[in-house]
Amino acid sequence: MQHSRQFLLDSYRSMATIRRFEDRVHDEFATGKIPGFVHLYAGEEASAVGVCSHLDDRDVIASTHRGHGHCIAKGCDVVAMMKEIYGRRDGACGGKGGSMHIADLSRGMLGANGIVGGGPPLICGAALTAKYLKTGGVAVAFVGDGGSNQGTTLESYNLAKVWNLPVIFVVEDNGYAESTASAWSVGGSQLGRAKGFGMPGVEVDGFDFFAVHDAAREPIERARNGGGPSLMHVRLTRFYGHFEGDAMTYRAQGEVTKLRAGHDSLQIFRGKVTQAGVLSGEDLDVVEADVAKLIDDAVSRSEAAAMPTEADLLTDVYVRY
Amino acid sequence: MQHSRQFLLDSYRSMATIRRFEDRVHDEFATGKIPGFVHLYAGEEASAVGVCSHLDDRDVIASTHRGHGHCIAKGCDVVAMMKEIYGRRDGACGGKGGSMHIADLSRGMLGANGIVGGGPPLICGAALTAKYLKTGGVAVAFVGDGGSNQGTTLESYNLAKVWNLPVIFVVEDNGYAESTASAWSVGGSQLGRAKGFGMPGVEVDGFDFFAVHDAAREPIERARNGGGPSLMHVRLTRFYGHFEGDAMTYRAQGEVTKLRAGHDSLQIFRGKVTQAGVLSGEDLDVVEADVAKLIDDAVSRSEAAAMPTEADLLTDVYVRY
Amino acid sequence: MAKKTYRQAINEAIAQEMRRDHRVIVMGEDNAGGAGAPGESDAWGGVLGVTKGLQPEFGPDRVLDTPISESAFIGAAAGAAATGLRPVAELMFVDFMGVCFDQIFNQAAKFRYMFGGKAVTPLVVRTMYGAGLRAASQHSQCLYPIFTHIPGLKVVLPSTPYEAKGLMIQAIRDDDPVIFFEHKALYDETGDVPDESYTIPFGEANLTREGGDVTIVAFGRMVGFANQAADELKREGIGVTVIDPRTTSPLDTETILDSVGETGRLVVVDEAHPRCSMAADIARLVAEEAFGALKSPIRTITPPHTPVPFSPALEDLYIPSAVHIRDVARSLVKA
Amino acid sequence: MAKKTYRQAINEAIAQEMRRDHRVIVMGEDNAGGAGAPGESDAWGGVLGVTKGLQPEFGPDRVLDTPISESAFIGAAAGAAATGLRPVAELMFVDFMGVCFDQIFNQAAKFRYMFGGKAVTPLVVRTMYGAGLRAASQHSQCLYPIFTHIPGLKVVLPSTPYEAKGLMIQAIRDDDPVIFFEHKALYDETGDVPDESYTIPFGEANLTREGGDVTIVAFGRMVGFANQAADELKREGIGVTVIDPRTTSPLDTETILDSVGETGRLVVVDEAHPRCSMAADIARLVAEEAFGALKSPIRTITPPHTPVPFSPALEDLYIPSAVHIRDVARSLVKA
Ligand SMILES: Cc1ncc(C[n+]2csc(CCOP(=O)(O)OP(=O)(O)O)c2C)c(N)n1
Ligand SMILES: Cc1ncc(C[n+]2csc(CCOP(=O)(O)OP(=O)(O)O)c2C)c(N)n1
Ligand SMILES: [Mg+2]
Ligand SMILES: [Mg+2]
Repeated sequence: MQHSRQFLLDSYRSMATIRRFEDRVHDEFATGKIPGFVHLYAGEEASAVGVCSHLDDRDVIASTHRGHGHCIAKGCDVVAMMKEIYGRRDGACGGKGGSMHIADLSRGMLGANGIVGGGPPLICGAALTAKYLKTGGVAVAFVGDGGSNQGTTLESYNLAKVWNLPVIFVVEDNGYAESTASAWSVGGSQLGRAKGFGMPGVEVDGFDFFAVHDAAREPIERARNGGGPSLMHVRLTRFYGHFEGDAMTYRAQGEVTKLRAGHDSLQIFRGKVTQAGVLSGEDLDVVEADVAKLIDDAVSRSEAAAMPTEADLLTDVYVRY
Repeated sequence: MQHSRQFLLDSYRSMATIRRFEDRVHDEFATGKIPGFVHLYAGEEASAVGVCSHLDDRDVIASTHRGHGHCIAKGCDVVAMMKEIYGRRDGACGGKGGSMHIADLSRGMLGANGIVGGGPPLICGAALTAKYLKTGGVAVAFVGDGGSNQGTTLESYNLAKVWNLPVIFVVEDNGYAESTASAWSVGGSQLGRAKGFGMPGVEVDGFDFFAVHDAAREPIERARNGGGPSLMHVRLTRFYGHFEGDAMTYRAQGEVTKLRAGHDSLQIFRGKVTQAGVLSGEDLDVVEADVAKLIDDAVSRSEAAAMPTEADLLTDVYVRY
Repeated sequence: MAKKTYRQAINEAIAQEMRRDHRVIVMGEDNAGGAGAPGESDAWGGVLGVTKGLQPEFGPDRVLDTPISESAFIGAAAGAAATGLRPVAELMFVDFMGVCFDQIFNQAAKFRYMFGGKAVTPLVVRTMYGAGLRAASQHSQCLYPIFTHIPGLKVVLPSTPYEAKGLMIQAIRDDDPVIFFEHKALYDETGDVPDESYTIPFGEANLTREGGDVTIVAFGRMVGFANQAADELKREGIGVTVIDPRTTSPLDTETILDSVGETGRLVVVDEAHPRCSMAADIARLVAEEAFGALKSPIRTITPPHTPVPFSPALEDLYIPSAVHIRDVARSLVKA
Repeated sequence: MAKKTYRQAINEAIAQEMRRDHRVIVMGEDNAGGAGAPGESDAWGGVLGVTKGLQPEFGPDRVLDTPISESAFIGAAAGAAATGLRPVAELMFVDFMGVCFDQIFNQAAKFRYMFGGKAVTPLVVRTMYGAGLRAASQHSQCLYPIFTHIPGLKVVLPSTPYEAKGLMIQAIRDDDPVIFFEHKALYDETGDVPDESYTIPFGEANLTREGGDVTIVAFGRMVGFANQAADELKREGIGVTVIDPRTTSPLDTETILDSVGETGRLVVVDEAHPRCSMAADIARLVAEEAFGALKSPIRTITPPHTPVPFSPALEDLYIPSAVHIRDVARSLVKA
């Protein structure tokens, strides 16, 4: 294992933060404290963190409706995120966006997106900016298996290819789009499509941080070096329902239990790093404890935070009108 | 050559009708008699006729902005078409549609379409009707190389595959979308895309009626027999500009002259059938003369036909309102 | 009469029409749910359960799940309608119109006209709209003014379970493309709904309250709020007529003009964005065609010109309220 | 002052801004033309030649041709705008909005709001609109009421070459997403256009004629028709004020209300479909906020509620005419 201790601790922290954040949102949603439509990323951590651990401030990502994990992996402020989900005035978006619209442009996070397939065109634009201004940045669009059937996504593959943009399309295939199986809804294959549009593609085990991280290296380097777009087909799962409230009757009996037991990205990470002897179980426990405090703090500060008021109703529509 | 004389005469008549129709519209447009945006199909005849010569009344096609050829190949009334292009009251669409919207549902012609990529979704619906009502019909979407980059087209590939619809996507690659080369605008390849979406694909010389006709047989039979969608990549050229008025400065010097000399689908047809001794040059001349009369007649009747009047302004919007 | 929810009323209407006419088919994302999945089929019955039970009864040939490809499947519904079927396609949230509007407004809506009156396109597009569920800017819009703007479309906005059933049956039997707007905050509302099949004709407004002092025209969920306002004002001695046009296209202009002719005062309540809205549309109608009857300025009540906010604190301020309607109507009469 | 066409004015505005700010880039189908083709580059300069000459001057990094993938490239323009560039993207005909509207109305328009005021999206979408070229139902629509409906967008409708240049420069410098509507029947119109750079602020109407008897508010190409009507009526002794709002969002309500305050009579001329239109929007404004000043019913002049017909015979009847405007305005004053 050629990774530094610090890199591994950071990566684990990022994954653990996502997991703890999502578990907690799940619990708080159940008590009725969190309003709206909430889609949780728990189970998919290795994808967001595996990819984003290559990225820096020059780089931009666009996310989906299931955006919390991508935000955390790209370095968004967790307290501001939680406040946003609670609809608070000092949330990441002033309470105006909510779970489906968390963004932080200063962190290169171009937004979660309530529209399936909304992100890929935008990320072509972020890539164009990087290319035009020669920042050396790359742009990553996360897309679901369901989103891979949206015309906006497919057009973006072609535009990125034709314009030779530094884009990586990360298709997070968690097996379902809402209740519909990706095995049913995706004609052909993700890699076949990449090839069809003239892009290199790679398939990867999305439960394994190291697999994702390794697989992402080449596409990202290629993009940085002017080699154009690539596609990653990441296979993974979500531990919760499509959104909070989904009874998941379309899944096999015991499917989630089995996946939690054998395909938990945090456990797999833990196993690998401790086995390699680079980090100890205690090292990781310390991270977990830290993260637990962070999330507790985020929730209690969110509950205490003020709601927006009538004075906020008309602002933020235009820069100037 | 295993084709019957009648089949060959019919096919040639259809191709010659398209050519003569388009040449004449070109001339009349130049005199200012024909209004609007007009896109001519001359040069591409073998594609429409090669495919449609497999089709019958159960079958439906959807066309593009360059629709005259598809209409004629599917059996639309030529006089009604010409009158429509002239904006006359008894035109195919009462003068309301014009060149870009000629349709005849009774002939399985679901319309030319002013929207690039407009047809493929519609044709999935026509295919669904055929499948659901078990008519044995198939549905064909003609798409340009430019239209092959439209998300609506790409989504339709997937939908046709997932629903296992009797669709044939015929990508007519004439090398240009307006002034933009397909070699530039199409990332990957048409056949690679077909494969990427899980469809069989075939590439074919679109100057040769027999090549197109032969290549279309299998996809159409497969579709009729419940085997799902296919894609044909037909390589051909247009003899005129993108639309009437296009100076074509983006084309190579002498490009069209060369293509007219060596890649004229009518000449190629003529060569093959006379060489095979199935039809004589005189047989074909008779057809040409017939067609010339038909088109002359269509133009003179169109010029004489009445324009719509104020009484027509508010009709045909709804069945009932 | 049986009490049913708005959701049940819509489901029942579709089921009854499917029994009656085998050309009626249903399609949309997760409209049954569970396609290709290892668990239960009919797992969702639509994201909020409206089409639940249809696939078990009518089978997968008539209740089709789709990939997330709105252009392709809404377009397919249009193409199927033009070739002989009567599809009921779901655009899950109307907010998603932006990825497939072409197939609705340039294709389905214009076939008949562009083809010289020779096409018939009996397409129903069901879609969810409206604020109130803390669903934020991309899942809370109304947007029916956009569809109303388009010649060739019919636009339906049921305000109660009763209207939902009768208008849905009419929509399915109608030979023109119909956009059927279901307010997501109304799905659990209950009301009297006959078990038997019935239709409510398009272009016929419903007077939900009658009174002589002021006319309120309200759409969709706003009808209930207008009724509340009217009931309060009645107790104060102010007579309010509440008009629910039920369809914005066609629009029952006569009923509106007649009522304003009697009351001389008009309030329009529209949950859509204010600019080029139905509020403006009705104001135009009356200012042009019943001007002489008007005793006071027309008043329109809409949300502000902003996207729909997420935070409950803001969303509650954003949506027009019964209190605000009451106050505006009262102020007109008392002026 | 130099005479220039509307087309030249727009071209010059873009070129001057590109010289001034290297972040300004241009993209669209065939905006240069000839990409990958064996013949001339800059072969088209846009389908009607508006961007001709830009690529030779600014190079292919700043003037990008695109595949026919409006969602992808309009979305890319939005994404580029949000990350530091100032793109001018062309949606060739506004009729094509249906394949890419999501990227405009749910993405670009809402970034700033959804992200709590932290995004800046200086995007210009240029688009052609309007009837008169016998381009039929899918290439002749106006549709600006749809964009005006959407909070977060600004909507610009230049009526002359002079406005076209000044409004385009403003649009490019503006920090919000702007939809810039170019009437295809105006491209060859000429007018005085200064060579130097200038801006026309948004939300400031222009009074093209002044008179005390009746106010005509007109948009885009209709402004010229309204001017003709006003000139004829002037000869008859009827004083007409013609207001060209120049932008529908923001809208200069004050100028309209002030003028109606003086004349007491309003005619609105809108080439868009009549329902939920700008005609309705202005009628709403005045019926609500200047009711007391009105001496007669508001009159709106629009095409009928039908798609745009192809046949010249029908299209000429379809488009509002100067004669009709004159007659309606006169009838109001003479009533
Ligand atoms: C254009 C559009 N269509 C439909 C939806 C409704 N919707 C939200 S999430 C979702 C499923 C997405 O599936 P996938 O892309 O696989 O992402 P996952 O939820 O599995 O992460 C659907 C259909 C939407 N938000 N936008
Ligand atoms: C959605 C949409 N975008 C753009 C256009 C403008 N347009 C009309 S035809 C055309 C080129 C089409 O090229 P292709 O598909 O190759 O067909 P061809 O003209 O070569 O037959 C374009 C860009 C349109 N009509 N619709
Ligand atoms: Mg998924
Ligand atoms: Mg082409």
